[in-house]
Amino acid sequence: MTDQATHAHVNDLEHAEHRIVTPLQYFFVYIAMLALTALTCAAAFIDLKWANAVIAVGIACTQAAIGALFFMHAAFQSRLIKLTIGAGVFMFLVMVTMTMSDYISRSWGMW
Amino acid sequence: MGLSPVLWQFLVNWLHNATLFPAEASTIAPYTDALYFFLVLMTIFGTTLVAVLVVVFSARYSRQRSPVATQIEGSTLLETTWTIIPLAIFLVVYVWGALLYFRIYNPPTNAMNIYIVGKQWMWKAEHPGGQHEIDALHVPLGQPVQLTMISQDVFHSFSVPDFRIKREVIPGRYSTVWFEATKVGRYHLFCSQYCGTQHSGMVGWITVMTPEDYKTWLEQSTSGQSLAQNGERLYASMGCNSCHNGTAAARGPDLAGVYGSKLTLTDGRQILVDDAYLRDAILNPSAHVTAGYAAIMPTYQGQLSEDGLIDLVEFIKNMQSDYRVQQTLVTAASGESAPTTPPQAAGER
Amino acid sequence: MSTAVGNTIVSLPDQSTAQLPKRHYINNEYGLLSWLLTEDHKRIALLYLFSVTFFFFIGGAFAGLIRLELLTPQPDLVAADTYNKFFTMHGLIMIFLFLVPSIPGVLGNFLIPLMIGARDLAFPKLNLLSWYVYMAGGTLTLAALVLGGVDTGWTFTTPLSTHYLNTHVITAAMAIFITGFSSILTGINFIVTIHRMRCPGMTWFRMPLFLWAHYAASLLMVLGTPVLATTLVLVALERLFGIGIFDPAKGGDPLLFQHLFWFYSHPAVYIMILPGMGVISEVISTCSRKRIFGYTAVAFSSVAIALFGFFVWEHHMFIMGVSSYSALVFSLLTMLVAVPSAIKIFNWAFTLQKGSITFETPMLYCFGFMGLFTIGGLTGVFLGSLGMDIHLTETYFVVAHFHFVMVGGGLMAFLAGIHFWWPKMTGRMYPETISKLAAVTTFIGFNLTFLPQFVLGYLGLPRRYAAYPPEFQVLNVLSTAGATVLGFGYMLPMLYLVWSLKYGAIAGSNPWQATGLEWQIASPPPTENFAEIPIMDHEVYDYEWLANKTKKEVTTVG
Amino acid sequence: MDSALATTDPADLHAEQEHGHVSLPQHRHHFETVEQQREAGSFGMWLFLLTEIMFFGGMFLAYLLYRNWYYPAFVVGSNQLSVRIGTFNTMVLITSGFCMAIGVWAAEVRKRSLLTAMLVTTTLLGVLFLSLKYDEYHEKYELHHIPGNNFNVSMFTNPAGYGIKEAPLPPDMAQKTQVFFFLYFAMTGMHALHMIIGLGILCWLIPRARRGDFSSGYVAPVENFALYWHFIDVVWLFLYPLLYLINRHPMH
Repeated sequence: MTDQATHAHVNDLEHAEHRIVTPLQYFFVYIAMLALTALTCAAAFIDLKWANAVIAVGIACTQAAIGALFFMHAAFQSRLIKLTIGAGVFMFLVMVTMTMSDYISRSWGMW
Repeated sequence: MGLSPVLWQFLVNWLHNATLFPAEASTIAPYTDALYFFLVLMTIFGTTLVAVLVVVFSARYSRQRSPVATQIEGSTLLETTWTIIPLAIFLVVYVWGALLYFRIYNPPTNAMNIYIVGKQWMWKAEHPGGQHEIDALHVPLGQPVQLTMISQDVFHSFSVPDFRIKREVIPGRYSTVWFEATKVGRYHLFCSQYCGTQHSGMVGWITVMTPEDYKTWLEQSTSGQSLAQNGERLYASMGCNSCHNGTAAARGPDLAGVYGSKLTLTDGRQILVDDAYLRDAILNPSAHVTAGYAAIMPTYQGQLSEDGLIDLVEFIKNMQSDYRVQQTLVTAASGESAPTTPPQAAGER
Repeated sequence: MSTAVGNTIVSLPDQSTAQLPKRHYINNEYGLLSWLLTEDHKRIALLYLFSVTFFFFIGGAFAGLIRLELLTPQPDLVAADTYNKFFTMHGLIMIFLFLVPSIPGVLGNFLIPLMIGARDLAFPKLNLLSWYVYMAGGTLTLAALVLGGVDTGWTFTTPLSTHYLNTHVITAAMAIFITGFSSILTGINFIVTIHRMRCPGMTWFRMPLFLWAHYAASLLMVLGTPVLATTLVLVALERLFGIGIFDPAKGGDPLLFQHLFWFYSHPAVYIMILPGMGVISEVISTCSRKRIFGYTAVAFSSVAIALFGFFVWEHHMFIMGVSSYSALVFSLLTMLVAVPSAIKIFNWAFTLQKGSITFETPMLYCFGFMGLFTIGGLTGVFLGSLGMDIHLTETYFVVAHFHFVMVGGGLMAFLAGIHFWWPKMTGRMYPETISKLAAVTTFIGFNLTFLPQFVLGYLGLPRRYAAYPPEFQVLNVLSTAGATVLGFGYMLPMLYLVWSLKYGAIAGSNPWQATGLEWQIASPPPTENFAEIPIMDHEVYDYEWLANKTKKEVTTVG
Repeated sequence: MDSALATTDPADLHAEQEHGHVSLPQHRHHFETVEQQREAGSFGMWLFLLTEIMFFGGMFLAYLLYRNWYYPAFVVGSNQLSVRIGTFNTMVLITSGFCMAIGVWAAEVRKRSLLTAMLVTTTLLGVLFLSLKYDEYHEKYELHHIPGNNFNVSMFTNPAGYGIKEAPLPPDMAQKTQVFFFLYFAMTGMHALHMIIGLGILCWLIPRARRGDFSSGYVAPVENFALYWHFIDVVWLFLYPLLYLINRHPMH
């Protein structure tokens, strides 16, 4: 293990180099998050039919991605951690889509 | 050493009841059994194969006979074989099972309909002619019977092993199942979904009769009021006729002949009107507003029992004209009680 | 030090001179607190061993009562509601307090650090916490039992559980909720350990298959269990405040509960069986002196089971009014998940080929596992097949299938593992003859108990019936008779394993002449496990490496 | 749990190289290197967040289903929530997340007082969020909008009577607002519970930070707690549009 750790930067899959984000970068991220919040709030007051929900969720996803990537340092983490996050999102989507596949197709009736 | 009488009786009992398969009493049963035999053969074959491999290898390569093991990495060919072959067999089972599923759950168009209400802990069957049965169901031989089922409280499950049918009886939603009995006799009816304390008491009998006997039975057991007639009285007493009366000024859509038609709703959806739709439209009207009408209908959630809903559905189902609805309006206006329908109307259906 | 290799696989040291190591993890510290506050994974494993055994016998007692009641068609031993409580408690205890934590909690905890050459799991305190959480959940379950029991069935079906029962549903739901966290913590710990704590040279494909199996099972614990937690919280809230999220009368959908519940509870059966499969791989390899046939396939089939295990939950709901289209999809996926299990069985069978097989107790349990799990797996195909499922679901067929997989598979594997690693855990051998007898008794008793239930199921007897029509009695009597034999089969190990703690033969470090790293250190192992972190310089299951090593040892000693 | 995730900074890695048992008190014996310990800690934390995704996931699934079924009720229910408080609270949470991130930075560059200040700000913002949340809950309680036996739908069937410019809901649909409010309380309640736990951990971190425990290269507890705190923020970022902003244009 000793030699694995000293060569941490070689094995990219499991390990990542530690990187410190500067406060200025955090500040930009912070401003972006606030701006997106304002945007999603404003968008809700305009009638865009079905697009309202898409925009709201889209912005929320963007915010979540920004938060995860920078505040949570996911952008600088090893691939293993990125895979972990991916697995969580993937399983959530599996649960939603496969359950909804039942609900959506129920009204199709028999053949 | 004499066998004790208890053991002896037990043996006799065993020999008398040594059945491995339930009776085949419906048109579906042979199909189910065919798949079952196939699957049993598959299981026996698979288990035997594994057992033979284990036994033969154990005997041949035991420490005594084979003191030193030969290391083998694996074999792509062999491994592919035992991936592909089980997969192929399972896919055959899948297709076969899917076909059987649709055979069991797709009722033929000429099926007669009987309503089933499940509640803790009894089955109530309601025939269109108004015959009610508790924990029993009489059906004619050789006639497809469709059951429209609903539960008043928790999940139940309508299971008739001899017919190889089973379907969950769900609260809040109609579910259906059908069968065509092929043998006269009495068959077990079980509730197979755990439903509370007396779950194991929620059993009954299905009696299959020849069509003649069935006719006699129907005549003897009638209560005089068909479901549709009960529904008609409800229709008047709940005030349905004040809006759904088929007149030009009516606030609700005309219900005559609506059953089985395609409706367009206010949100543009096209909906086929069936039992489930009618029930839902009475309880949750705002989600089922016909195009061109306002969402003013109140909900009848909590005011109608499942039996009452069945009566109403059955009435609307059989409503070919608005003549009788307008009749009830006239009587209602005259302040009299709702008319008793003359007996010949029972033959409407 | 060791007797000649080749004569028997059990190469015990000379008993007249053999001694247990002076210092090992059991006698390193004394006192109750040294156990209750331990962070040593081996001690925590023993804590788990005591507690799962305790709960196993409680759950088993309920099984006995159930079988006793079913001896006669009438509900004459107990009333129907008591019977309902019996099978509910049997299910809850056996599934959540025995099957889920048994192999991971006992064998996984004990062996994972030893097998990958680490000093401990990644988070020792978390590991201890998970045992405490487990005990808290277990205590609450017992509280629900003592307060008057609960009769929802282990599935908590709504709206029955939320609106129609007046037993201790919330207590039981919270007990399971808490137990779930124990499982989550164990899962996190295992995954991190396997990723981060492997010793130098221990690449993924040099890991024993036991680790692959535990890795896959841990993924399921981490991803599935939280959904069960949400579901139970919703059930408790609905029951507490009378809200209708699962109640159709108030606009909720009871099928949503089924979806959420089975999203966890189907993968849960793989949480129970996958670690068992890991045990089988180790034992079969060792007892036939041969590397596992197609190591990669067996390793990846574990992961495949874990992955596909998440895509099939709806097959528990085929007759519940789900859409027929989604039923088609889920049925197809169910067929696919059966394949990796088939691959494993054949790979194990072919591991025996050209091996040098001995028939110690763990191996007998493995043979039992292979036979019973094959039947259990193939009868699962019956239930995954849409049309067949209609007739068979909710009957004793399901009961039999489930027990073949979980008891015939999971429990057999657990016993195989306990016997196999008993010398490592305690430093002493179990008595061989009587344990073989126990293995055979268990196998016979099991088949006698559950084979009749397949027939009962096809005849249509629904499960969870306190009373049944008299024509089903014969098969039920057979089943009860079998359960009696089975009960004896389970009592025996309990007795002779305790006996062996004092009187068993001293095992020496590697009685099986197995290749795993855990066998290369003293038994019982020292608290630190390894004086120096080992270096894995050979393939896993490399018996030639072991033979060379042993030869060298003999020469240096001599 | 956090102490179990304790790790040490790579700065001290070289001192550790010749396999010493422990030079820093935080280095636990079973880890070969501190780097290994740190990575294990953060990976464990991420796995824990993975379970949290699935935990909230179940409720999001329920939300999605019922929103599709009872859209009008969800719109009306959503309009009952104060978009002002909601938006403000979102900003509060984002700010607290920002402070937390700065706090981690401060720990890494060993600025003790900045770290303490940031942790305190984060705590205060968290408390502010919760008190506003309490205010919202209290309002719902007074209006009988808490699901259960006392739930009152009259505001939705007869909005004019309450001075609300909104089309009245048919009574059957009005009942379904209960489903919305149940999900609202369940989801925000679970979120608030996580925040309360987070505040508890903060109260444990602050004195340690003041003592300088995290200002000598040992940042793991702060770092892992920050992950947890950010995750709670992210959950809220979804709750906010989904619960507060379903349809804010009454011309619908």
